[in-house]
Amino acid sequence: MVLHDLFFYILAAIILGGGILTITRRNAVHSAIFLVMTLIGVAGLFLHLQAEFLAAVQVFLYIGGITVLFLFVIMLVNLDEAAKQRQFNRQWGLALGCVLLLVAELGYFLYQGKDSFSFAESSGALLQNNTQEIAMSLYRDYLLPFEIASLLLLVAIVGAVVMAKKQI
Amino acid sequence: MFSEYFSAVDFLLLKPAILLTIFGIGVMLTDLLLDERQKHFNAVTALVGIGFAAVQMLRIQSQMREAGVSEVEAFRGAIVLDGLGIFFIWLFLISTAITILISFRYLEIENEHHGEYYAIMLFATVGMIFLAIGMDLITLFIGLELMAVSIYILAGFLRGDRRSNEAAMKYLLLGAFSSGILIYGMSLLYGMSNSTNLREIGSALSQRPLGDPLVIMAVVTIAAGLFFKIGAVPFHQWVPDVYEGAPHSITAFMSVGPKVAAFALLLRMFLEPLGSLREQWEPLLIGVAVATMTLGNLAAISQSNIKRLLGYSAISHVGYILLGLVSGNETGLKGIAIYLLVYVFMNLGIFTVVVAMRRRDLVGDEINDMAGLMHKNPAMAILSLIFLLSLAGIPPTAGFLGKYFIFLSLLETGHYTLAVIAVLYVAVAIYYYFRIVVVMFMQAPLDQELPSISMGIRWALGITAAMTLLIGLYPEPFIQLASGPVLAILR
Amino acid sequence: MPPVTPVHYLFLSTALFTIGVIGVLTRRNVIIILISIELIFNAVNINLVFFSSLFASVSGQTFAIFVIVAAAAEAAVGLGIIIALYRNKETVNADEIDLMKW
Amino acid sequence: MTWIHDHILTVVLFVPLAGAILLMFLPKENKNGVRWAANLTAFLGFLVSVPLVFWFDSSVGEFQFVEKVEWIPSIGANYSLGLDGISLLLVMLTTVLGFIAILSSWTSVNERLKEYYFFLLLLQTGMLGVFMTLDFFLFYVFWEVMLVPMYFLIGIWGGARKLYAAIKFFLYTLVGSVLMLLGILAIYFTNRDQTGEATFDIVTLQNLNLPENLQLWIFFAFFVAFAIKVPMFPFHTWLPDAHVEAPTAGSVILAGVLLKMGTYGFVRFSLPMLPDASSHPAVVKFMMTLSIVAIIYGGLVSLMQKDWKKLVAYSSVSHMGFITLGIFALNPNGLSGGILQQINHGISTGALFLIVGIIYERRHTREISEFGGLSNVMPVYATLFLIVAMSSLGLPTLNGFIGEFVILQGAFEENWVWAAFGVTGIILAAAYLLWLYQRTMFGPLDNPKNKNLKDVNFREMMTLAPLIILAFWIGLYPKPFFRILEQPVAKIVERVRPAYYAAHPDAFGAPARLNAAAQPAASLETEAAAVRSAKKRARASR
Amino acid sequence: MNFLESIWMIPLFPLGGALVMLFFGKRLPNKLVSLICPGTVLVSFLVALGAVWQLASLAERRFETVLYTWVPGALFHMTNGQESQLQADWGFLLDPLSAVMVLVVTGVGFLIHVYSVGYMAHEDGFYRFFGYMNLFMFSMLTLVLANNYLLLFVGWEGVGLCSYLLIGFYFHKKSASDAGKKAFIVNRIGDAGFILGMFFMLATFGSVNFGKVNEAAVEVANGNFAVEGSVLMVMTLLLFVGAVGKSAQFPLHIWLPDAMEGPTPVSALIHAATMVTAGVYMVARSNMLFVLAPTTMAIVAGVGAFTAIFAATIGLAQNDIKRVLAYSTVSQLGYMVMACGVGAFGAGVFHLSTHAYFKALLFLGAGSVIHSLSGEQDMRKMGGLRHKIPITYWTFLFASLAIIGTPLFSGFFSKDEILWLAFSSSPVLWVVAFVTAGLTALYIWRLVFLTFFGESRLDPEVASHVHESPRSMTIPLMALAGLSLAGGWIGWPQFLGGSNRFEHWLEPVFGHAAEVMAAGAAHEAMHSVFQEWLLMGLSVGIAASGVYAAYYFVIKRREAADRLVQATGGVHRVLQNKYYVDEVFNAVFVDGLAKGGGTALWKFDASVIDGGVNGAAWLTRFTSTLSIWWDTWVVDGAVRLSAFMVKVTSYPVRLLQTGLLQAYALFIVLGVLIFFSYYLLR
Repeated sequence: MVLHDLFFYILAAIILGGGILTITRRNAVHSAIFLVMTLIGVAGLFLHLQAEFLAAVQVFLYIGGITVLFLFVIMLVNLDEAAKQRQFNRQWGLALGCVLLLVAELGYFLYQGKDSFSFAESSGALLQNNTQEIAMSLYRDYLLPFEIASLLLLVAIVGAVVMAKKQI
Repeated sequence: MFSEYFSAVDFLLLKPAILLTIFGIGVMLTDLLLDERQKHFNAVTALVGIGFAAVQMLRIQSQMREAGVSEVEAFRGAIVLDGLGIFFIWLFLISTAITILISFRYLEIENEHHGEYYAIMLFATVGMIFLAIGMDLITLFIGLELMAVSIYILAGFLRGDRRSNEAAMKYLLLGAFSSGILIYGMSLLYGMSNSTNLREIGSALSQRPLGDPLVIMAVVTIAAGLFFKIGAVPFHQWVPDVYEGAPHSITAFMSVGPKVAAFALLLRMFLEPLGSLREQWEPLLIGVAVATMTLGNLAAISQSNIKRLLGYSAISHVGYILLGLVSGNETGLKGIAIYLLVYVFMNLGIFTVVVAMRRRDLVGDEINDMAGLMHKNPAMAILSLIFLLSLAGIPPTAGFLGKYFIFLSLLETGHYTLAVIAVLYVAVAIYYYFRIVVVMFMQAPLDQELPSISMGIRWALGITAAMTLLIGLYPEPFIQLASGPVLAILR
Repeated sequence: MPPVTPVHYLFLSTALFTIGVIGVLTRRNVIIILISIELIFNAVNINLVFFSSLFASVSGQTFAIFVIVAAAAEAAVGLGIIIALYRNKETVNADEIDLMKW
Repeated sequence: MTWIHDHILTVVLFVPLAGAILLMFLPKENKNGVRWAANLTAFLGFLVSVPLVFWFDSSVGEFQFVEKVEWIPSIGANYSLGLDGISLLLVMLTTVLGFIAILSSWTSVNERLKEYYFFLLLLQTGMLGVFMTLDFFLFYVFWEVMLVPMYFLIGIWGGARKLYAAIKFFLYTLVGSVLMLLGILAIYFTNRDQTGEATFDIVTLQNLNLPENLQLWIFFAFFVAFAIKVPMFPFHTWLPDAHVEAPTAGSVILAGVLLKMGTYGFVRFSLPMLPDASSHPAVVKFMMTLSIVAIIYGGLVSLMQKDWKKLVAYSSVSHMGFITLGIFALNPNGLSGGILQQINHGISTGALFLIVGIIYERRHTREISEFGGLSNVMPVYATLFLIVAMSSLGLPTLNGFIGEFVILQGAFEENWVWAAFGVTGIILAAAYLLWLYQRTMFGPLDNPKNKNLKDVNFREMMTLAPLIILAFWIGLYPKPFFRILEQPVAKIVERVRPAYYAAHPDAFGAPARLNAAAQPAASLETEAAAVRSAKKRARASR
Repeated sequence: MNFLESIWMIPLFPLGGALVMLFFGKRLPNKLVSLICPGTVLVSFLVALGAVWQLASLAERRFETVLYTWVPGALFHMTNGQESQLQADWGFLLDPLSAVMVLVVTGVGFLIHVYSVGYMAHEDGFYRFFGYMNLFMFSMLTLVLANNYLLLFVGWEGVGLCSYLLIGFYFHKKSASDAGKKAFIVNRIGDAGFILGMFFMLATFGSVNFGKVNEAAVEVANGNFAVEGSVLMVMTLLLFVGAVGKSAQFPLHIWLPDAMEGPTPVSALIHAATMVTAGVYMVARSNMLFVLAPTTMAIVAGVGAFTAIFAATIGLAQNDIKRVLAYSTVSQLGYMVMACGVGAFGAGVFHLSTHAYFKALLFLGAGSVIHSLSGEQDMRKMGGLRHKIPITYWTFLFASLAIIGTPLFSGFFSKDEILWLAFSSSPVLWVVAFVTAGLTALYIWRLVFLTFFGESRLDPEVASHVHESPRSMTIPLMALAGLSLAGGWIGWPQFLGGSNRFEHWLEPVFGHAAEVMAAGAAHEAMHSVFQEWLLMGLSVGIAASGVYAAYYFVIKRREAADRLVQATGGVHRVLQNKYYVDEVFNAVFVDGLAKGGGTALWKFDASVIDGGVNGAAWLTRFTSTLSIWWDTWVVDGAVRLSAFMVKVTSYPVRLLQTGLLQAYALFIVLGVLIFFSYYLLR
């Protein structure tokens, strides 16, 4: 089980390190790259949790789609100038303070909650045939959200086009 | 193989949404065939779509009546059509229809008359419908996103206008941020119950010990996300800015449709899964409600932009509606339903007037732009007066009725201090609403530009004013109408 | 190193969530704010998938898929709006977007 | 005829509204047409109310001409109207003053005529509704309805600070009325809890027995609403502003009718619905003190006014103090005097405002120092003013005296000190009114602008004539008025002080003592205590 | 014809006249006006005469008739717990007392009306004057004929109003309208007392009807009706406050001299013969109540005596002919009040009637002088008029003789009776009254000598126009002169061989009171004829010496008068300024209350008036200002403050709205933080 735990710690380090770097890098492109690092970490975690299909979706959709989209836009807007400017806004100190306070409270709550959180069903049984399970879930239990999601994507496409085009 | 999992009922319930989607796509397609001057045809198409959806709703209702059921479940419990859902769907259809009525002349003036506008508005309506009838976290979440994303786009629809861009930007970033918080809370709910069905979550939560930190985390995050969507203090700050920047017609839409939908979601969440935790969230709600009323009313006083002012006024109304949830008894919930019903009409009414103020060379969103309206268009001035009185809650307009139930419920449940605070804010509210009245009735016109009135605006004004007065003067059928949802929630 | 318990997963997701929040609150660049929001969604996904494996039920994973979809949609529209804004204002700095206030 | 008889109140109530709506369809340019239509409507409104007087049976204590139609059954609100003696008098006052107010505006208002008359007529319906309704919900609706037209009357056709005055009027009244709404709702749902019946029916609610501390809270809520409307002492500051800025007709209506809503509210709601609170010694003392302060204070401030209209406005504060003094004496004389004085105040102060209006129309100023010696050029005006002033300062044979005397008698019965303070108000009234009269009517006519003033014309005389006739009528033969009030007042007293009419030890028993003057107050306390304990027992046994 | 049944019409005739004047007066010729208005009064007089004639033949000499219930108030509890009904009728009572009053009022009133026809012939507003006069007659007759206190109060206030109107008849004169207002307001102070007295009466006896109250009072005297003495004292004192106001007793006398600003017939009718006696009438009417309250009686007597001497001394130093008469009136009213105070109600009423004759005559005579001198009122600018206006002179002489109590003149009988009864009550009172008698002789004869004797001090301009008054004025003068002489014979006292029929006539009214007084008196008054003769002789003597002193100072040794004035400079100034009472009142009430902004109105030495008066005036002004200040700043201020706070808080609230989306996001986080903190700290 130690190996198992070690994996978790490594992945957590990748995820959190990537996240911190993402939000601290001066260059937006670098941020996007470190976002990819985080996403890969998360994908790894998914694998670790035996969610193979989701790990794949994470890699294809997130890294392959969304991040590239980000990069496109970053390239589109004036990159160099933005990189030379101040990267953090004036309220960052205050904001950081608030967030840390919040983290303290959240941590406290989680720590308090660790006992009341019951793990009765934590069988640890492997999910056989993960993809098939997800398919059944998606097309049977969650067919309606799936359909709505398609509409959502349609709207997103139309919206992105409407927003980004000079003249419709 | 399909019928193994799904029945005809599922699709029957889905029909209004399907029709709206089809017409939405249809609008986008026919838009390609229309030239610049025929764009209003899009509005007609959209209206027809809403009409079809409405007819479907009527049929569903009659079939439910015939079958003698008050609640229909579909898609394996993903949606449940009950009184509440029906009530809200009607509100959405009405809001969207009236918004379409006031839109086309406005969009012509703005030179942004595109089919996508109507299409996205219809898609947003679909999202709202699922918010009203969803009984599953995933359905609700995805419905919320559909609605929200549509509104982001609509808010930024005047792409050439910086204020519109800015509004869309702020709304999107803050909206996404709040969605993140909300979904974090939802994930905790899932974690605590191993289910995404609201009712199952509810029964799982009621098993948990009092003061469970995880429950608190879930409640707080979900409450924060929902409060953001309805625009309650301190999560309200996007409201004035977005109201001001968005196109007039979209501000009108946002102030009713999505807001009512957010309330539908809030009611669902607080009453179904979190219903057993009332004593956990009630103090929270009281604080938020009082803060919302206070801030909304106070900040509205010194506004000079009418959309901004109405934004703050909308915030204060949220406070009142939350009070209905605070008391939470039958009267209170009935009050919320009636309040929302009335709110749709009066708010759309006053925004219709604002939309009509948009003239060729005039943005028309400053209060002073309404100067001398009584001389220019007395009918519109008098109707505005009715809307404003209703917003303030002066009988015999409809607005009073909503407040009546809220106040009564507060007294019934012993929240005397809250009741006094709430009634006193009525006086503050009248102060800023009457600033508009003063400008309209007692000042000379600043220019000779008449308000831009189209057939649609006429109809919209007529319908909203008639309803505002009718609900005020003869509220009985509407109270009956609103009792349905209450029974649905209280079961 | 203590053995990994469910609380660790929750801590991890909370930490990632917090990082996202900090990003939203402090970075000037609107695009990075949007990226930070993606981090928040990922934190949620960690939660969901963890619970899913914990309960040995896939609905959590399905939920995560929808979250990804929503994130994608928001990112797409958000980037569209950023482009529109950039076209008009020549800036992507959040604290310069303050035309409307008070 | 029977239809009219059965629905007379509805007819009376909606004739002004119907006229107002008809008025909207007249062309704006035809100013005289609009004027005629409005005046005819108002006159018709008065005419249809006349049969009420003849059909009213003053020997019956119940509400008469009752109409009841379901309105909002799910909350128990009905469209129900009815009159007893108290409301009959006020309704008649309203129809008379309504017509007079409209008639008085013939030449003084020239702008936006249609709206002006529309609002006046709408106001008329609102006021009538307040006095007629037997449903608390409907009452509240009418109560608020009439705010809006009044707001516009002040705000559009008012003087220099009209906007300020209008919103002040609105806000003050609104603050009071929303608190009253809470009181109404509290009564409503307590009744629903007690009887299981959801109703706003005033007659039913008047028989409700509420716990005393709740009564006190509700009394306080009502008090704020009514005291602002009256206005009682610390809440009175909206009144001078509103009066001074309002157009003449507005002032007449405001002083003549609107203020009465506050006192009417006390009589109709506070007293019968909250008998324990109303007769609570501390409450009575509080109300009496405020009334006396208002009487003296209003008089003193009136003395110092330099603005003619403001003087009259402050005199209203003083006079309304008498009314509340009478009402909270809580005995038949005080109450009937208080109610009659409402009518008297409507007549006298209404007429005083007409008098001011007449001169304002000619000179467009109300500075007292601008005038002097007007008797020379306007002898008829001077005579009319004199009569009106005398009626206001309580000269016997005129209406004011009857009311004040009966009120003071009522107050005296409870505590002679109250009456003694009240009497000072009479002195002050003479002082400020006569001084006003002297400064304006007497003295040399040295302001050249006053040299060519025209005396009152026929129309103006016609606006004042009915009021003066009424003033003499009440002053010389008030019996019919007292008879109308007898039954309702007795009912209220019986409700508030059940022991009042109970048999007393026979005459010549206890010796009359000077400090016996304090005795009735003490007896009021003991009475209240006795009633309270009886109620407690009843509750306990239940 | 049954005159008794129609006594209710007596007031109505003049009212009719007044109404005709109000509605048509402007269009009527003066001739017709001068026919109608005195005519109505004459008719009233005749009806009254007939009624009194018939009354005399009634056994109980009392007739009451009720027209209708005027104030039908509701049930109330008397202080003894008994229930009663507040009720006041519009009803009339004719008994010996009101008979005397009604005859005096209508008789003298008629003569003065006739006089006015001549006097006012050249005035504008002739009809207005007569309208007011008739209205006054109506009120006065209502007052004297009323059968209850409340209706009496109607007349009481009515005469006040008419007095206000008539004093202010020359309304373009500021002093005149000031005086009218002052009269009304000062009277109102008295009225306030009267009303409160009525309330005490209602609370104690349950009624305001004369008959019922009287009966109850008799029961009290008989011990069948328990009333605490203090109640009666307070009640009567309050009633007396009313009388003090109306009958111009100290300290509320101040309005009367100022009232001389009105036309002279008004002064004669209202401020000498009729209205001012209303107070005395009311006290006499309430005799039964007053005698039950010995303290009140003492106060009444004291106030009366003090007023008598006080006003007489002021009269000495006045130079305005009408003002002298005014103070004389105050002084004589003091006599009457004193008479009531010692229980000599009959004597008081007797003096009231004789005073009505001679004082009316004095005023009318003075009016005639003024008329003939084209409005000159300053005695220092008169002199030697006796040949130029002989009728006025001779009639005036009659009146002067009557007022000082020359034997056989009317004043002799009434005054002597008062002096005698005062003596039998308290020698101190007698001394005061005695001295006053001397002073009366002095100031009246000073007036006579200054006006009619000596060399003429007239302006030449005026002198050329001096003329005797027209017949319409002289005939009333002569009639009144006859009454001044013979009017007192009706009360010829027994020790002089008469039967004092006047006393007997009033017996039914004052009988009970007299019994009570007699029972209450500790020692039986020694009814010695010798004492009576002695006192009479003394009073005639002092009157004669007064006349001589006047002669000495005015005619014989003018410079002696000047020297006296110089020697007693301070005293004289005080007298001339009427003891500064007016100033004090002005300062405290009129200026203080009314003229808040007061420009320098102090006409008197600041050294004389101490800081207290200033302080009091300042205090009233201050309260008034404070009230307004309170209004604008505290009451309104509180409201405005909250409005202001609302507005002010509006801005900070707006400032939260920075327009920066990350600030908004921070707020969201803060919100979440607060929520969590709430649960953490709960």
